[in-house]
Amino acid sequence: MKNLFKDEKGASLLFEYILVTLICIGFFMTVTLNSNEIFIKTPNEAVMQDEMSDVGNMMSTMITDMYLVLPPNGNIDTGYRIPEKVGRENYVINANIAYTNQIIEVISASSGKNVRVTIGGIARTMPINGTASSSSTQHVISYDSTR
Amino acid sequence: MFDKKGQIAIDFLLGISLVLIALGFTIQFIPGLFISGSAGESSLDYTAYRTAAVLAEDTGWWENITMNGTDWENHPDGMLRIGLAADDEPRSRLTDTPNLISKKKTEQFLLLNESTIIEKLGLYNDVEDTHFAYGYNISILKNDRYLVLNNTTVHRGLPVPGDREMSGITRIVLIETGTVASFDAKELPVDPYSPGSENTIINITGPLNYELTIEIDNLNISGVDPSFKKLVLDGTNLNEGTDYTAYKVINGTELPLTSTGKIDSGGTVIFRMDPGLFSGSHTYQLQIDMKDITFTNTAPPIPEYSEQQEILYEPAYLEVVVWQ
Amino acid sequence: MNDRAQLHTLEGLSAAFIITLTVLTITQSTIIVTPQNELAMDVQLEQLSSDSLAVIDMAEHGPIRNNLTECIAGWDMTEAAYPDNNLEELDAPLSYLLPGILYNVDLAYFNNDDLNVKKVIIHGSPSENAVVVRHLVTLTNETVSLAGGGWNLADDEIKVVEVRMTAWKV
Amino acid sequence: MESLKDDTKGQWIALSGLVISLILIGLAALANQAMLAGYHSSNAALEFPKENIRELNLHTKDNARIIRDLSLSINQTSNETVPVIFENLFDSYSDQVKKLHAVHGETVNVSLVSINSTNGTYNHDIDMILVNIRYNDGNTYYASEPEMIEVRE
Repeated sequence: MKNLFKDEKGASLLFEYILVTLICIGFFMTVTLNSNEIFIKTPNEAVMQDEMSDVGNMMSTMITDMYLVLPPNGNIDTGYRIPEKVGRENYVINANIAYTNQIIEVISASSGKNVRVTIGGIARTMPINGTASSSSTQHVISYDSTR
Repeated sequence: MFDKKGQIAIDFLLGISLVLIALGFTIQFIPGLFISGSAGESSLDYTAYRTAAVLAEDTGWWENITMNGTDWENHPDGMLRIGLAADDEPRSRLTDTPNLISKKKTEQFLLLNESTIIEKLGLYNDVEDTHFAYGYNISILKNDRYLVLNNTTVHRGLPVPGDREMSGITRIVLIETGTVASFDAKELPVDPYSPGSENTIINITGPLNYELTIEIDNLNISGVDPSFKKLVLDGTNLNEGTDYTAYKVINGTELPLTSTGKIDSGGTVIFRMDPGLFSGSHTYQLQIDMKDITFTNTAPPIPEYSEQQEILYEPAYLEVVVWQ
Repeated sequence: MNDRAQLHTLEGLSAAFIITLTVLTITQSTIIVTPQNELAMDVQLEQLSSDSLAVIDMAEHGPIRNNLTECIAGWDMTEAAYPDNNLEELDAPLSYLLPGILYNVDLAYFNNDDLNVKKVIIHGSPSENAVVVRHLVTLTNETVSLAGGGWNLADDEIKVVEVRMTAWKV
Repeated sequence: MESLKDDTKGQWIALSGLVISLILIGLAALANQAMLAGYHSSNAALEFPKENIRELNLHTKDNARIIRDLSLSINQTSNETVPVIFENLFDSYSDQVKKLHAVHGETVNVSLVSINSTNGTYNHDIDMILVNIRYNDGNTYYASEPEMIEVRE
């Protein structure tokens, strides 16, 4: 070991460069290999979770509000807009399981990620069904007492 | 070790590696950094709003195989939805009086078990069919204190933690707190037991277990210092502050009235009586002594509280707070 | 000992330290800066305002003496000029129900085909995030004369008045 | 440590660390500003005109009761029948409500369907009114047809 520290040539300019280059290559390799994961997937995941829960909550809140003023005889139609994409993916809002589970589900078609939002018992007295896909941004919730 | 040249590369490498490691960490952090702050929060906002809306504006619903209705407080077993709004027509689904909270429904709500409340109000987060319950605190506050109904405080859930992200919403509601009876002073009799035209009397039949409010308007003022002296129940003087509180109405607002305070002409006086005074099942006689205010009618009949009584609704704040 | 050899290490260490510290500071501050987002506060304000009118509309006894119809019926038909309010009967319960919230109240009604909007309660000029809530009341000559107002309605006339409240947080 | 003081060269590693931190702070400030400005992907839920619809509905009910009382009292001095007076007053109500809502860009139509009396003497008394209530604010369409209103207390 003594020799290593004593020897000036051991850390010659060439060796210095090799070491630096190696470390830099190592770093950039890790970054390149994981770049998809780090720069695209993780942010996308976070954004999707956030926006899907937003969309689901919007639906659930709108249905709750609507329920509270439903006419005994008559109908309500209300238009709403949903974002075209959450993160980078298309999605579907599914209210068909609302009756049994009291839940509205927002599912991303490509990654299968889903976020569920509760609707607090309303579906038992007002049957809720239907799906809405993000391929169109304009949708309508419609209620008709005669149906 | 005394060489001054050899180490420069290792030194530099160590420095740059440290920076790179820190940078790597930072990049990994960035996406979560800006979004995590609001991710769960907006969901909590919506949940709090929905819960408060359903509680304050909906009547709730129950059903079994043959029947259904909004009077779930009488049928807690078949209860499908919790709602506290009062409803006089249990067959129709909606109420004409949102924000008017029923006392019976509130009492029943306080008896429900924890899992029923979480399940029926949807106070949970559903991740792959597993339910993670939110922490919640639902309470009704009046004058910054929990409202007390039949000796129970209206409060469900855990105390609000100070170190967590949470979301709350407050609704103004009217809640049934007791009964009120309004009397026209011109129809009140002079007290036959301690004669004097400044004293009057009201019969109150027990047992009563809710707060009583007696309102007397149209007072006939006969002197310069019209005021209220004391209340006497079956011969015993009542204590102001503990047994009752007195108010007078000025310009549509209630102001506290002490036994020396002046009453305005044409004014209304209000007495709030402690329910504990009327626990026995017999008729109590409440004697009201005034000064410079005269009564003209003669007894009998002595007016009876329960014949005049109506439900008293008072404003209160319904507070719903939820957290993860 | 050679001192110079640590120079770059120290530099790197301080750089790493600065970066980590910044990240930590930011994570802490995002939560502090946005305790409850704007949207939720708007919703809360709007809800409280419309609740307060609904509650006053239903009130009969207790701390709120007059219901909304009686309050409006008792108006003497003169507009308020800041800082004087012209509808104390309505101002009292509103300030009781909405502590920490300021509001202006306007009445809107039609005289034949002319829209009248009159200010009755003024508490200042609304801030940027003010919300507006509306409530309708119907007046007849009977309710007006009971409340002692100046509406001057015919016996067979009804007047629909929109109570418009602009509320904002101080 | 002498040499540390002596060395006045760039110290670029520390400098780069500082620059990165500054960029981060800038980013955070931007993100916060966006949040404060109330940016939200979807707040349509809270634009549903719940209070307006409810208010229209409840007020129409209240109003039907007021009109009933008023038309019964007018009937004492007038030679018109109660239903005729009721209808006139209701038309006046409907007109005023329509105008008041038009100011806010909402189309409201409240129309009387029928006046009913269980004991058949509806020339003098009324106990059930049927009305159609329609509300449209361009995004939400509400119709209650008919809304049954019990007017007898």
